[in-house]
Amino acid sequence: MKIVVQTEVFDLGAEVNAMSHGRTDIGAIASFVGLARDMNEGSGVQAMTLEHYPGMTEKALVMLVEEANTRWTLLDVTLIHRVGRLQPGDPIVLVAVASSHRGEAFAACEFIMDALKTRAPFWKKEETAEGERWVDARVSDDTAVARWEKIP
Amino acid sequence: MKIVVQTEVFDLGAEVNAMSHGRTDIGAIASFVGLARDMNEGSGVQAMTLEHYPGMTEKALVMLVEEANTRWTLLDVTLIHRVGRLQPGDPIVLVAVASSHRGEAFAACEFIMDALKTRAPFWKKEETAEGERWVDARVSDDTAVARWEKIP
Amino acid sequence: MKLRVLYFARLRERFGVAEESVELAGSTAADLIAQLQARGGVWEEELAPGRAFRVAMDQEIVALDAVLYDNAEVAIFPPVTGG
Amino acid sequence: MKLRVLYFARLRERFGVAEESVELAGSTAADLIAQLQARGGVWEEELAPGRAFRVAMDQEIVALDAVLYDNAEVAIFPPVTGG
Repeated sequence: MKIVVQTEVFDLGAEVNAMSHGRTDIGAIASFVGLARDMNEGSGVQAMTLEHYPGMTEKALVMLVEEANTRWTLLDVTLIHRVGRLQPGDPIVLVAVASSHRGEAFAACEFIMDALKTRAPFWKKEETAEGERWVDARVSDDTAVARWEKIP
Repeated sequence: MKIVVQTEVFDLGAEVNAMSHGRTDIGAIASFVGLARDMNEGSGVQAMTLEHYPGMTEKALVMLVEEANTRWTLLDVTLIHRVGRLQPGDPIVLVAVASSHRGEAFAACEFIMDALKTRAPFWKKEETAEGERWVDARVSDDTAVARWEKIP
Repeated sequence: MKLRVLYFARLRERFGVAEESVELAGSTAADLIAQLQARGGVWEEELAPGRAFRVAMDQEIVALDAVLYDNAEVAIFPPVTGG
Repeated sequence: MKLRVLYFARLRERFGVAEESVELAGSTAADLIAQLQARGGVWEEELAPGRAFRVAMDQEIVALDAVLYDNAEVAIFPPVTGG
């Protein structure tokens, strides 16, 4: 398990290779990269700054991953979230989940992303032509994470 | 859209970077790598050979990806499937899906993998200590792909 | 009609042939299967009712009642196991 | 009791403070919010009933009826928007 908050860019290929290197029991690695877009809520975004709550962030991310580990049989999880100033096109977050079977890898990867969106203390501030604005929490993120409550 | 059947190994990082390079409209890239495992159905696998039906394979893969494109709003899809002889730990298949939003990227990526397992003409032959054996189709793969029938 | 018939994977190995030209008396995929089964031996065994195999015409999976045409490419293979 | 109170993101900017020491008369997170609201101005506005903010104690989200303790680290911030 690797959980990191960093300002530097990450390397999806290197992270996924590190998970599977020297192992022959992994059948599936589902991964996700979230990127900064140039549009949000209908207006142009020139850059964004990600703020977080050091200490709580790491705790919250560990809890999410541990919850995923209790729900599914996983072989490894890597979660990297960037903070600081990012440009459109820059990668923000990486989640990679290794398992014997693809169904569990996909479910856990999507669960971690959905849970992260509502439970990990990160905040985005966007720079637009009209000035800076803090991004509001999305109802769709609450809906996305609520789906997982129904799973036994 | 990039769809390839090849014997060579692929590079997840390079493929995903190629999808997002120079673009600022992609918010999410969900990807999947399937790897050859050293165990299947309870016995050790020393190597495997993947056979396919040249011509039909490419057609079937294009159809799967086009179906995904009609179901979800996608920005790009890369699908690479290897054939030939592979060792445990070797990557077999890569699916990467770019979209503005993560829900669509995840759904389309998992759909393509599930559909590929039952609709694309690939066959695996495993080498075990007891000799060679063709892998039988899994009921769980039929179940996995059948889930997508229910989506409107 | 004359068909180009391909076999893959386990069926290719069991039949000992990857591709052949078949002169079909009937008109459907089921007729072709029946004609191949009539060869006896592994053909009769592997293509028996209840055995899991797939038929593709022009590189698309078809049902057994599919109507074939002259010079069609027909393939017979086990359920797929890729990915 | 004495609390270390942290503010993040939009609330940090609006309040103009990232961290402060607060002497709390009451005992719960709701008491703390009420005491901060009583400062008036942006405090009253941002922490008004119905406004969306979260309270964490010792780096875990808590409900407003959570009982605080001396020297606890309490954080008040907007709903999160990471990922």
